[in-house]
Amino acid sequence: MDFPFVKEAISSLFKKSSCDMYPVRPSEAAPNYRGRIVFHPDKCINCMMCERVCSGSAITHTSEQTPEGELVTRTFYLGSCTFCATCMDFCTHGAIEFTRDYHMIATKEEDLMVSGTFLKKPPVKKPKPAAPAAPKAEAKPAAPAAGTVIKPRDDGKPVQVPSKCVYCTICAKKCPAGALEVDRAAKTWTLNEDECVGCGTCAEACPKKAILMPGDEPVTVGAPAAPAAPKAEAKPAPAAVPATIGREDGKPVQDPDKCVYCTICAKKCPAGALEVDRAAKTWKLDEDSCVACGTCESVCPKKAIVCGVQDAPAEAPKAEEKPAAPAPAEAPKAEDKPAAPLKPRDDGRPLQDPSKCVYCTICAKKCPVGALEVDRAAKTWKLDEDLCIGCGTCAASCPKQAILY
Amino acid sequence: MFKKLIEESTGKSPWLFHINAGSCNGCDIELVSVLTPRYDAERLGFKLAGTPRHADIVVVTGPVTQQSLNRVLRTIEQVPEPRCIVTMGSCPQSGNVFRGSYAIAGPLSKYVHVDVDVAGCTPKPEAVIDGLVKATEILREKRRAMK
Amino acid sequence: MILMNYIAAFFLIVLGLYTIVTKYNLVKTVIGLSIMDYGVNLLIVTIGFNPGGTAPIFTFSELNPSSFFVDPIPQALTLTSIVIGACVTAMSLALVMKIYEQYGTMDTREVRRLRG
Amino acid sequence: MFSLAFLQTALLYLGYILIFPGFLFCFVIGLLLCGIDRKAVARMQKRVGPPILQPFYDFFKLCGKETIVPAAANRTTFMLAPLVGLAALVVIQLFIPVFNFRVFRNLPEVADIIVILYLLLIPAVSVMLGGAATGSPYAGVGLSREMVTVLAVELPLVLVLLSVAKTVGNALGNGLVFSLSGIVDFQAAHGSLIGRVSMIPAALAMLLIIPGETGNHPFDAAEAETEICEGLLAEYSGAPLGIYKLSHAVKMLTLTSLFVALFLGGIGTGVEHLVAAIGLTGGFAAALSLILQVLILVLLCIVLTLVTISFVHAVTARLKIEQLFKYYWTVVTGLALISLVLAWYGY
Amino acid sequence: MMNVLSYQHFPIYAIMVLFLGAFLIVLFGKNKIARSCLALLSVTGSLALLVSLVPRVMLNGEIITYWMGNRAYAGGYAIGIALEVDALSLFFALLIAVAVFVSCVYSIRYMEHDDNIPQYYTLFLMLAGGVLGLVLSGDLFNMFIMVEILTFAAVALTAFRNTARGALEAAFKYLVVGSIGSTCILAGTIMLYAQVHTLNFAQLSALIPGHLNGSTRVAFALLFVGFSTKAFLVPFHPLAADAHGAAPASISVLISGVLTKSGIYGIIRLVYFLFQSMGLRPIQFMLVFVGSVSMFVCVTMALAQHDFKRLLAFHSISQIGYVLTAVGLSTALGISAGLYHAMNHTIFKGLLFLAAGAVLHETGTTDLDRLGGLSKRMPHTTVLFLIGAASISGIPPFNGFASKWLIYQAAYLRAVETGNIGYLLVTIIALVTSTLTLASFVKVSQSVFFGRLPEEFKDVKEVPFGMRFAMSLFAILCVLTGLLPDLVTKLLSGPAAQAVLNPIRYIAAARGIEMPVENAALPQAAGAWSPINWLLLLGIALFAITLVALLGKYDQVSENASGEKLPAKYDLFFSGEKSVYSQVGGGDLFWGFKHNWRHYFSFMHDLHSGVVNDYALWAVVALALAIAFLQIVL
Repeated sequence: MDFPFVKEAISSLFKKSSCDMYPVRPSEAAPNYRGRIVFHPDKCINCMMCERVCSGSAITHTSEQTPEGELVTRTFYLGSCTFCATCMDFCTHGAIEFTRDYHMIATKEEDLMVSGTFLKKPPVKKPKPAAPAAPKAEAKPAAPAAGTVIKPRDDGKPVQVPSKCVYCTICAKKCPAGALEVDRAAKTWTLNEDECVGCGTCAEACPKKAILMPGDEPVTVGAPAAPAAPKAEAKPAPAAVPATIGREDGKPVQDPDKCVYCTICAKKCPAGALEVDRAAKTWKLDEDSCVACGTCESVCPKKAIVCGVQDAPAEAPKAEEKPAAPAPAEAPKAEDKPAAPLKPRDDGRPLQDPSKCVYCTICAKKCPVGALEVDRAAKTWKLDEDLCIGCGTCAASCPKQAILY
Repeated sequence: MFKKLIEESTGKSPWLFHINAGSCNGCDIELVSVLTPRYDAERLGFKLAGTPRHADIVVVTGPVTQQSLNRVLRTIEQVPEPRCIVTMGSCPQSGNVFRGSYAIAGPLSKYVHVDVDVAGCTPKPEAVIDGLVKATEILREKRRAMK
Repeated sequence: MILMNYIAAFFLIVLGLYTIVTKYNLVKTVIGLSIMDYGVNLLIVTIGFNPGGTAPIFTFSELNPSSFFVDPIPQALTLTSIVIGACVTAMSLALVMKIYEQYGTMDTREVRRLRG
Repeated sequence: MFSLAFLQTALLYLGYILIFPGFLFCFVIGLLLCGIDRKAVARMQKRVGPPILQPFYDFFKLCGKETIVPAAANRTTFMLAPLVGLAALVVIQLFIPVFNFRVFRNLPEVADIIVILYLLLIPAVSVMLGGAATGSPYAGVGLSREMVTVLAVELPLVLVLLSVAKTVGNALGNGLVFSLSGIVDFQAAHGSLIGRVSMIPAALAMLLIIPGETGNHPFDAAEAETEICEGLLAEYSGAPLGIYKLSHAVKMLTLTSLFVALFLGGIGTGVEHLVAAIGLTGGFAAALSLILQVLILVLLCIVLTLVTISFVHAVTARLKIEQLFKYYWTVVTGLALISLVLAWYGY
Repeated sequence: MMNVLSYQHFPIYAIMVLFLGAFLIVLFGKNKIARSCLALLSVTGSLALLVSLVPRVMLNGEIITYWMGNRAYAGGYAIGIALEVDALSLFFALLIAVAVFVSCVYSIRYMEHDDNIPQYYTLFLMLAGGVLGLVLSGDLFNMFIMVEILTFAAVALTAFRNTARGALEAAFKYLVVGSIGSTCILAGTIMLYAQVHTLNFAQLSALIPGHLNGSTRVAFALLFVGFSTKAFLVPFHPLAADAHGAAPASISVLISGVLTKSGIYGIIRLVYFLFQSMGLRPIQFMLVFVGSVSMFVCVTMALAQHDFKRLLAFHSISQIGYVLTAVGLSTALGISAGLYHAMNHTIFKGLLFLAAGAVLHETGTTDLDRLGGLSKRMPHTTVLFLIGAASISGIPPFNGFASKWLIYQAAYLRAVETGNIGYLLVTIIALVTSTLTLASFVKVSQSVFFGRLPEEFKDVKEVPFGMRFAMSLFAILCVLTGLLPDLVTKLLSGPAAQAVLNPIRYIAAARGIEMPVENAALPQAAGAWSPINWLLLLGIALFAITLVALLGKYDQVSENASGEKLPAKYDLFFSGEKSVYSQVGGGDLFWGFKHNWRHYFSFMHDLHSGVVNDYALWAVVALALAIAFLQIVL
């Protein structure tokens, strides 16, 4: 018989115990420990992203219409939380914070509720805050003349390019903070500087690319803009590597043609080596940080990232076709047969059922990448094929079940 | 005086019975780690009992699946008074990520009165110790109320 | 002649035992018991035999120290023993019949519900 | 019959039973040993461990718990078995001399070591019957294992006792000494038995027997809480359970003090002379020497507990029941046999 | 001519009362009350007659010699048929009378649903009379006759419930091997007669020393084997198991408590009277060897049994092994202990068989794997059974322990005295066997009385009072003989042991010579054990603890009072599952033990094949070995 621990047992008898003595001696959680959630209601813009991504349905809200505006109370039920921090990651405004406080003991359910209340002011009915902002906003549209160069602002807030703007009001509708006021008839575009959080949603939403965000190229009014310029530069890249794509060292290579700059890869990257700017449509790899794990490749909804060396020919033609053909080619198809029962598309993207659709725009609002454009007045429902990542949020949110997914 | 002695002792010698109601094993492992030399809950008198008849505190982990519901309730029933029910992790409190699944019978509090919730997924051993200490206090209160 | 008797008695006893041990038929087992019994009876009678003795039938007046007769006690014993042997045979045959009714066999190797 | 002297004697014996070597002593020292064991095991595992008084807390807590009698159980047996087991243990403790102190100093001895061997079965049987009375299948398995453990331990224990009896008998030249007080007297006169060559294997075997007899780890297959839900005690709750736990603690005391009486009986017997040497006489000296002897006994019991129960617990993992049986009938029995053979040939 | 009421007549009366009862029951047995009264009267009468002899024979050491027809010694030869009652005979006769009495009381209710009850009582009383005749007889040939009578009655009674499983088979096997044994006795008797021309026991004892030759040694071997079959020693133990299992419980009591004793009695008479002058050591070796082997083999066989009564039967032989071992030690302490144990064995084994019978009576089965939880339905039987089980397992303070303790002491003292390591081994075997016995009775308690109650036995009731009364008698005796070992030694086993060690007195008494009683000191044990004091202490301690416990509200328990629908709280803990009937089968209970011994157990199982030829072969081999041993060693 073998007793390997005899020595150990005797020696530990005379050593200090390895015990933490927890309740007597308080102990701190490790750095980056995800404990109790702290919610900053003042930062929240009620974009609902957190609620959407929460796997445990731990985040709920109640809203109440008050004369002041919509009183929103957002509640985090820690008893249902998996502490995955996805909500924090998705929160563009840092309203959700995970602390290192692990002490979540409750005898009542309420003790495990973290909630915060804030007032969401209606965008139109607020003359007061709009007033001080008006001069600024008006000052800008007044200034530009033919030939002037409109530069993006430094403070991260949007700038309108009046020459391109068609006053479609989409930007105003999309604005999560309700900071934009667009009057189609009067052809005015007003930014409430105080409300604006600089999220860039408006610029993305703009179908005419009439809003400039920091990092955008300045636009010369009157001169023909060259928005396709970056694309043109990106295109030759795949051509340069004819036989195979991808890098030998297993690090990711972007396919600019397919990439929609949804930033998912950057968020998922465990090493934080990717930097993707949606607005600027840039995709940057920090070579030093990258660990070549391939996570970006697997999460990319567009298969726009290749890790390691792969055969190109099979994918090359597709990559070349897509920008030109598929979107227009498929759209008519759906419209061709209105009578026939609609079938969900097989590429994972949503399809509108015009017979049911009431053009309420909810889907467009819920779309996390802003790929949908719905005009209530015009009764149009447009899908930006390139932006769409096929997540299905639109279908889930549609009150009429008018979206097939 | 004797009653006082018993009451004091009740607070110092809580024995645990652990029920896994469909847990992913995360909480189970953390509960065991509470008894390891690092945390050593035995310092506070905690001890894992093998049967509910010996237990004072029932620790439930897991989202209480349909299959386990009846067994969990029977087992809790068999624990002698005063007893204290502790849910460990988010699952028994709400169902957590399994919430709404056809296989989940729902939060434990729908069926029995839960004394202490230890939130976390999974809770840190320190949090478990906290929760158990809390449960011990409740246990002592319950003992005081007896007879 | 006496020696012959002893050998015969010994042979009969051994034959009886041999039958009991090796024969797997219940009736043969009973026969073996009987043979063994006969062997012992023969032994008893032989022990009591005095060569040249008369039959031990006397009245008290006839009995004197010089009278020479075979030992009467073994003969009495033999009678008892024969009676007992007959009883054993009867009883065991009755049991054999009952066993055959119940078990449907006479083979001792199959009459072994009780074992282990 | 009801004279004053009789009353005095009766009170004295009542005191013996209830207080000193009896119930109270067993209760306090037994639970103390249990607490020290738990603490020591924890320390050997680099833990802080429970407070030394933890077994007291456990016991009092269990007293305050609800006692549930399962519907399938036989109530009388269920409730009575723990009490009988404890009483039997307390009575055994009366027969084990504390060095020079003996309960039955002026009376013929009640039980010798062979009797004690079988008296030790009563607590085990009471646990088994109590467990079996609940009707739990876990108790069924536990009962089987408990019985096999008893079987396993019995053979080496028998050999140890026989070799002790033989050694003492050899030395005194009158064949056999089965009487425990006789064994202790011999040691008081001739030094502890552990000093003899033939007794060393026996003492080792006895050391290994103690955890098996008390059912401590790693020989606790019968009460394996992780596999068979504490086995025999599966259905016990409340005060009866507390009494079983107490019995277990008292058993530790009984066996360690039996070891002291068998092998270390010479250690504390000189105290009387020591007390006399510093010039004390009379009742006070007697009381002092008694107290000193008890202290020495308790100290020795603690040391033995640490060595045999705690240390073995800390360095081993639980044995399966057939391994346990094999272990006792080979290794430990072997040791005891060596001792017996040595004793037989007069070493 | 003596007065017909004088005590010299009592032994023959005691026997005749039983045979007369048997005869009368044949005549008047149709009436239920008549036959019960007759049977009870005969056994009570027999018992009373024997008890009245106790003071004279046991205390005064008188030896009663009774010549049939007053044909005493004539011309130096014992021609008449004699009854010779010394302390040993009376000791066994008392055992037998008590066992028969209790068994008879038990039978009245136990057998009431059977057919052919008059025949049962007739055979019962014949069996009793036969055994009593055997132990009181002073004549070797009469012993043979009585052996045949009791074998006959026992075989018939074994097959009495001939519809029961294996009853006929058991009876047949018993008859075959028993007949071989009887034939051996007859052959041995006649071979002794050929040497010394007498059948009177006392005279044989006196004459054999002068005629110790090959022929008498063969006779010794034959007689030894013959009586061994009656005592069911190894290798005849399978017969006992079969016969006990099949016979009605009241008969099992007689077979185990009475028949086996007759065998032991025969062996004692043989070894210590007839061949007292033979070199003792080889015979001691033989007795102790056979005894130890019986003790150990049968206890291990019992552990493997699945049937209550078969298990008891094997234990019966195991205990007989104790008796034989102790008797074989040839010391006063050993013989006294052996006889004491023989008495205790009759009592506790009787109690256990009666308890088994009670279980069979109520449930219709003795299969350990099917029974369980009867303690809730049959509480009295359970308590009585536990007393018996504690006795046989040697748990203090019951009688089994008292005698076993003496046996250990005797064996170890003998070992130390002779320096023979074999006796040491015997001591160890005896000590371990006791624990193994405990193991198998724990198994029975768990499988029959505790554990869970199967659905099919939900409506089982307690047995009728008559049966419980019979069991209580035995239980009281168990406790009394356990608590008063000194008294028993003084009154019963001590004088009997003295009688065994002084065969001269027996021989002299047959010739009408009174020899003075040697006031040899009663055997002293090396250790100390006073059960009364212990019980007193235990009682006080238990009382005190109970008092404290009750003050602490120990009796405040939650119980399922309604008993109707089971709330989960009072259900058994099955890891949360709904309770189902599940119990570890009786035969498989001690897995941890059996696993280590699996080769031994499978070997033994194969050996006990159940084929009558094999058992006969064992008998022949045993006979051959005995003859060879005695011829070579002596």
